[in-house]
Amino acid sequence: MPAPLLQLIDVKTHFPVERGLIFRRRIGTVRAVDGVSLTLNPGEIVGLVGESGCGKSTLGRTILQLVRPTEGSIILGGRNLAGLNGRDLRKTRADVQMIFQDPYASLNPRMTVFDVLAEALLTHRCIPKSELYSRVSELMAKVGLSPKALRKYPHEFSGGQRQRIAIARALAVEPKLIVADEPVSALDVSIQAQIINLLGKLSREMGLTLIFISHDLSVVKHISDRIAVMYLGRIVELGPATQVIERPLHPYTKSLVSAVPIPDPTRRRERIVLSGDPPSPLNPPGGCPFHPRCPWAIADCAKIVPQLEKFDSAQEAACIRMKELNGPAASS
Amino acid sequence: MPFVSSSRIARACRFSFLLVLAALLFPLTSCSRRETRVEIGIREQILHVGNGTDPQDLDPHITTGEPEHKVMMALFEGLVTENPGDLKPNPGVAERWEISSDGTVYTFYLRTNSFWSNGDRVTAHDFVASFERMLTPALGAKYAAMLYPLKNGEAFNTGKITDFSEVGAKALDDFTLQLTLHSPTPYFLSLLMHNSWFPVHLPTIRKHGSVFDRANRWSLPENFVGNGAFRLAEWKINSHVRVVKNSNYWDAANVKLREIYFYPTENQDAEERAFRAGMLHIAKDVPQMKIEVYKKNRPEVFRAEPILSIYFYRINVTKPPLNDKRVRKALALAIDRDLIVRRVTRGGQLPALHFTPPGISGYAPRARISGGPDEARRLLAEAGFPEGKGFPPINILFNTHEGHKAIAEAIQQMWAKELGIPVTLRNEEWKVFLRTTEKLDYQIARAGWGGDYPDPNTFLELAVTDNGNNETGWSNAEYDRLIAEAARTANPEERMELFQRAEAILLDEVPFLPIYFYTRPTLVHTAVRNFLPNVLDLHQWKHVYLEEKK
Amino acid sequence: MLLQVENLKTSFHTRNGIVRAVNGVSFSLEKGETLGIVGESGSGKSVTCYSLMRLIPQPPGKIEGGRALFDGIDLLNCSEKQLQSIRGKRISMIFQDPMTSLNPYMRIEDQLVEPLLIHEKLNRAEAVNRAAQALADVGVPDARRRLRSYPHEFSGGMRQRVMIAMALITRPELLIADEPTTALDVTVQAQILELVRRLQKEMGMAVIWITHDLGVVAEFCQRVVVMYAGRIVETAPTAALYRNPKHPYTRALQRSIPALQPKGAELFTIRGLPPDLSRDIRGCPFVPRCEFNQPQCENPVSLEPVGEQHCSACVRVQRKEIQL
Amino acid sequence: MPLAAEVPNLTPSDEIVPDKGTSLWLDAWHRLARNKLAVASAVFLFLLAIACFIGPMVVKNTYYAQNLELGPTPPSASHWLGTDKLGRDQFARLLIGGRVSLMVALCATFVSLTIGVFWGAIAGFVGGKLDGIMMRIVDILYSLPFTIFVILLMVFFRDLEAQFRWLDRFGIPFNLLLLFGAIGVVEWLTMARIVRGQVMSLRKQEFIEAAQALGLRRRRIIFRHMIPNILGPIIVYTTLTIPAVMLLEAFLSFLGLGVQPPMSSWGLLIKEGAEVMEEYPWLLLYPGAALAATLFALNFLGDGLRDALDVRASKD
Amino acid sequence: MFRFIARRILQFIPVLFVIATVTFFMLRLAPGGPFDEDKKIPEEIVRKIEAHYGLDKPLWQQYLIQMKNLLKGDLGPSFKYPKHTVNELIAEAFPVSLQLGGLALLVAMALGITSGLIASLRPNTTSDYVPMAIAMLGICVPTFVTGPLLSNYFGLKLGWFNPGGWFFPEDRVLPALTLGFYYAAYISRLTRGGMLEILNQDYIRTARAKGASTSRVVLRHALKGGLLPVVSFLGPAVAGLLTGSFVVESIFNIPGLGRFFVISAFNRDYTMVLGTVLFYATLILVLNLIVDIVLVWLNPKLKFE
Repeated sequence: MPAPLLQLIDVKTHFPVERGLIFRRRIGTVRAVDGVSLTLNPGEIVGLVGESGCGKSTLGRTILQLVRPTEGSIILGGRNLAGLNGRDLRKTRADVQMIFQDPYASLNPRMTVFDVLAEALLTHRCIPKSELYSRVSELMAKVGLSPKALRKYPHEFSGGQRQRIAIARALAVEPKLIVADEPVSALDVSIQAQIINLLGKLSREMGLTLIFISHDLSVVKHISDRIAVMYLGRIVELGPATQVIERPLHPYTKSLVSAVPIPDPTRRRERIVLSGDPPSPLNPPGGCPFHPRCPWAIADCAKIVPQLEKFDSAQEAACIRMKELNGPAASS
Repeated sequence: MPFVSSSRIARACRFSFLLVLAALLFPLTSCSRRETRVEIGIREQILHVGNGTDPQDLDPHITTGEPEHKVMMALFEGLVTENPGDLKPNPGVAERWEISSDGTVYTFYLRTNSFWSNGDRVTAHDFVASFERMLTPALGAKYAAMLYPLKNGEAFNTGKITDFSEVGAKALDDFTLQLTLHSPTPYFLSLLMHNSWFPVHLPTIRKHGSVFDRANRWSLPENFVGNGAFRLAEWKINSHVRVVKNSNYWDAANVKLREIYFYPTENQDAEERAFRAGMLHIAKDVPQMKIEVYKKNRPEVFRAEPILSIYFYRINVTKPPLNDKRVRKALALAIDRDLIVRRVTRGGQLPALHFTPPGISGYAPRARISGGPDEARRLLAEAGFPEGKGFPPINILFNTHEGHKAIAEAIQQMWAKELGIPVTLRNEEWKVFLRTTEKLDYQIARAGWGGDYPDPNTFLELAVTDNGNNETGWSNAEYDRLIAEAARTANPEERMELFQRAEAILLDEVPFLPIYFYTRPTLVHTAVRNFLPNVLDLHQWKHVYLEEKK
Repeated sequence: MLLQVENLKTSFHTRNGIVRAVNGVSFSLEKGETLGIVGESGSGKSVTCYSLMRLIPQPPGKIEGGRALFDGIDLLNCSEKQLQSIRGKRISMIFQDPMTSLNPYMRIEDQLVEPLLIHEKLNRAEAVNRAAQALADVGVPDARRRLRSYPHEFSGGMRQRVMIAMALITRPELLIADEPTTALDVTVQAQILELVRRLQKEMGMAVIWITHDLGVVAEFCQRVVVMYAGRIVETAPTAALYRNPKHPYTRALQRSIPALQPKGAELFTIRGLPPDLSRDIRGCPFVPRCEFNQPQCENPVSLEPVGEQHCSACVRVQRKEIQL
Repeated sequence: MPLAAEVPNLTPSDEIVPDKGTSLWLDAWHRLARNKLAVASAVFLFLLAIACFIGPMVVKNTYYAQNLELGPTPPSASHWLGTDKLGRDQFARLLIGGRVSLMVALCATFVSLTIGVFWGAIAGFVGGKLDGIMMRIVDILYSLPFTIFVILLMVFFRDLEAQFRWLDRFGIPFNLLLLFGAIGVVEWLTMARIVRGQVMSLRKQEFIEAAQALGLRRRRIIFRHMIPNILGPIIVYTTLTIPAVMLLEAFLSFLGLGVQPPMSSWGLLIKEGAEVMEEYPWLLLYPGAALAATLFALNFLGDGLRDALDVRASKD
Repeated sequence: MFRFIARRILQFIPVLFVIATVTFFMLRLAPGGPFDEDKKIPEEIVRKIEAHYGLDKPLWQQYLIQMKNLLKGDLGPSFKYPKHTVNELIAEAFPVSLQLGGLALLVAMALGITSGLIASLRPNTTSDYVPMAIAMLGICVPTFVTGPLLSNYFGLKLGWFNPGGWFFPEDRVLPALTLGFYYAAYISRLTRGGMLEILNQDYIRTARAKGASTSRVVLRHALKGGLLPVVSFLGPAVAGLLTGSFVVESIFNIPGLGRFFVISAFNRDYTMVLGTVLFYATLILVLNLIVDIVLVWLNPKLKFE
């Protein structure tokens, strides 16, 4: 087992809701991320899935320190990012980069591709003038863009190409870890495939470690080594990608998987249709956060906060009825 | 691009747009061609007067301005009043008076039928008490100095004595008032017409607070008591003052006007428009550029009467090159005053070649600024600046005003052309300007002076060394002596001769550079009667009435 | 036949030329049928449906030609007034983004009752009752109270339910759904699909379901129209299309979906970019990206039957030169 | 501009680089050059500026030479735009007045751009308590009595005037500098508010987050990423305020701060013209037309500039 | 909402305090006192008057006294109008300014919104260009030009209105038009911009898909959102309508507060200036607060934070 690249230990990101006449009092807390522990090995791709509002994006931004965590440690390469102050933080920023969902919003519309990439290249390193151009071209080539397009503006590119630029920008600082927040959700099917291929290739060739946030289970399954399923700020299931999708342990994962339409009219799957929306993270229900919507919920679910438990060597879930529902038989 | 096909809405909007316009213009359907205020006024004997700035107060002991004075002339009556036209003293509250042979004791016999607007009789005691109030230091009356000719008036006002009985104002009985003067003051009767000599009704004042409190509210319409031909009915700040005929006035039978409205008209253009629209019978001022139009098209309403005021430049004589009287004289000679009054001010003003304005009976200055540009150039060369060479730039300071600016610009060009000297201009906001001139922090500064009473003294005493209004640094012992002697002289001819000599010195030294004598361009509706021109532009409203020409 | 669209052409007149967004589209729809229109962004699937309702912003958009007979009325050429009486009454629409498609400044109630007030001339109280009922029907709990809410107080899924309630409140004969689940979570998408299926069954209306998600089509639609570059390239019953696509584009699309591919394997990608629609495209628009292209593909093509109820616009398929 | 200068190495040695100088500004320049209306406006403004700065030295009538006997006359062959009430040539006065007004416009723009944009951007970007304090300062400055402030400014700096006499040689009296100062004090306030609002809405954009994730300094994020993206509203606001500023100058000159006669400015000419609009309408008409034409040109240029800087608009 | 308003009002206090302090000292620093006149008054008398108003005390004492009085809501006596207090003068003049400003606001909104709507419905056509060109003119033509123009034309030439004064209801029309026109120009531009943006929103399409007629779409669906920029502009605009009316008040001879303010500044009427400044500052703060409340009310997405 190599040393882990990233270790999240009980990370919590809470947003205070304040009110007050002069002195503001906290009247509530949005528990966007509420105690996530996760370990990433170098070169690994971990998929993060969940419904919107489950805190997966906040977790990604917390890892990047775009949002500072309320509690817990984010240890990257032996250094706890959560404790750094402004100057040190800026230096370590290069270690983690992010790819955003909306390729139309994540590039400054008034900077050419060259400017975008040159800025990224120059932020943390000194590159001689003479090399800059070739380095930028190199980056462009790496993500499959023609260096001829260097002087173009983002709006002159298609969504897929923009996402490539964003990837190139993330790669420019040679990060140890990339957080990709729904990088393909806004793209068309055919383009989506290109980006997925590109990320897979980069990960293989460069040994890139990737956190892949998505709500699309099939995409996550396709690209990830492991999958973490989040619900209301917590990881409720974690395991190897294929296993989690094909044999989900947690009732939430089960319903999630069953909800995905299969692009084949001949195959039908029994569907667990969940009622209602996820509860607000402002007032999460006690006990298991999923119990109000869970078809298998029992009285205890409302009382006991389940922790992640190993089911077998690789897969774990946070459900008190995990064993009961899945049983050893189900694990074959 | 909008998702809406727009023609219908556009039409609807256009419609509503028209609707709004129509709604806004609606009132006019009801009000076109109705009787104007002026027409109603003529029918009802209600006079509408544009009165310059808004009156600050209607307490005769507090105010100093002309607009206030004009309103108070309707509300109060002094011992003597102006004869319309020549301003000779006419009986007022005093039916007649006697002057002692040395000219220092005046005995006034008050009419017994003069009443306050509340019905109280006006007595000599009222006058004495009013003078006491005026002179009491605690009141802080700005024009208390107007009463300094009274014996011990100044001493009492400055706190040197505290017993008012030592002051030369005594009520011999209810209707006999004796005023003793510090020295013969030939223009004393004229002084009495000023509002600082007006009587006030002390019981009323006491009712509303301390007699010596500036903020005493007795002069508000609901409290007001006066003894004039009119009484105060309404005083809306910045809007109007309305006075109505006072039935308790002794001469009420001869007062024809029923009401007078005084409007503040700081904006001359607005005033002129109001006059044109039939909202004013009398517009106090005419915008410069409208004067010619009126002269040409409506001469019957336009008046430009000379008034006792002079427009001049003060010259700071303390610093070179203006400490040289040849330079000052050269500057004075190089101005084409005729051109200025004809083409710049355009209001029929008179070029000022001396300092005391014409129109004071018994005094016509002999001395003149004489000579032309050639003489000016000669003097300048003599002073060491042939053709203006080496002359440092001098600055004309004026207070912010279009008219002052135009004159300064014209003079700047004249000096540059005739004398070849560089002149810069600078304007300052009024209060800043006052401080700057006071500190002698200028070279040449615009000034104006209006006489308080028709006598040369009100002009010539300005240049006396310690006079607060000298403000030029100029000091001439002989001049000071002449003015002082004139004050002690009772014989009018002798006195005038002293003034002639003083004025000759003034014009030779030129600390004041006269430019023109003011006129008061006024618009007066043809129906206004007995509104006679005079040099102080003061009008006894009791004589005025309205009657349409047949 | 409920709706018959013939040779619909819509273009946008922009500064950079005329963009032919929809270029000769024809299809038809039976009563109660569910038709899926699939295509990537820019394929003209949404513009087609907006054209039917004449909701294209004009200018710059312009319906250049074609007919769309709905129950005997030509939607493209009838008067604005006639169209207004159909819109929201007989044909309703729901839109992709429930966040922006509801008026954020109006209460749900006011928006829900609007079709009733416009079309059925109900009084307010009755309309509100109907609205509450409709809201309950689409599974919004506590409907009466929530009527007083504003859109932003709802979650995305709930908002889409409101949209559906609003669209169906007049019991239309045709519902046009423009990617109504794209912006939603899978769990919510599943709920919405179930909901529409149920309501469709109850009301017997026809549905045109526009989507780019082949999964949704597979689950939901009876027949599919595949669009590319403003044209229909293939149309077939759902099962046939999935089992046996008859156009290289459909095939490529299918192969690029991760769900249908083995994990980790390189996904199939379509080379190149969609064509620039402001240029005149004479032949098959897919030619530059097609792996089977041949010079003959540059000639004009039309949608021809290639099987039972199965049409394709690929010349080579029509000539049976290739098997996909 | 710091925005472009902060990117070094824009001229790599490699000759394959297409179009080597391309930057946002150069690009905008090219796009602007294609906008006929904007170019025409720019040419107009340029010619106007040239005319105002060189014209007074060239035309045969001077702005100060009077002909009192002549007085106000309508346009004629010898006086193209007529004469004013002192018989001065209106055309020459319009030119010299334009010099002052254009300088005032330039100054106001400069001040509101530098202080206003900086202030608003910082307040909006940093947010929180600092934002509160900075915006309260703006509130306070809004409410202070401007007239008194101007009087103070004028009085306090009067003594310094002697030391700045040399400026007169360049046609910039010291008084004018004070005027710029006074205008500056008010001009940046609204701009700061607008910029703050824009920055706050921009702050949540993903590309700003991306810039943060790259570890860029705040200063760079503000100047390189935010400000270029809010140029549109800034430009539009600026073009709209310029006429207001020119008229404000007239008020200040009236108070004694600003140009001293016989110099003039468009604001003053309009003000004087308005007083005689019935008798001598040309004295109002021409300065008014000059101001209006300038405003229209500025507006077209502003719109053009906004479009040119909006890189996206070019392809629609 | 109550808390929001309460907190905002508490925030007024330091702002007003700073404004009062700065104004106080600025006034004292400005040359020229309230009792300076061109005919010099003896020094002793000036001192007496100053003593009456407490101006003889050391500056810091004057400041403390003034602040104490301000806390009590007493703005002090006017120096120019010795028989009136500043409170009375404001109470008398403000209703006039309020009426003028309110009517001008109506004019501005009516003209501005309708013309903006017309322009926005057919962008880049004549019905867009014409109102926008007029609006641009409206922005660059100062009130000291429009005022006399209207007064001359409607007042004198046509005789429809009095050219000035504030006595009859119809006297309000011309000043309100003069003052409103400038703001109408701004509102027109803002309306156009706002409407153009809203008319492109998805929910307008939704409304049309429901079969709503064009007028219904514009009036019920688009107007509320399209006018948001106008509403945010109204805060400063209303303040401007009430404070910036000096010129109009002077042209039409209206006894409003704007005239008081400017004249008192020139007169160095310390208490009056300070009083009006504070009054206006409060007004601006309150108006901004009201605008914020209206914005929240109009835009349900916003909350009182």
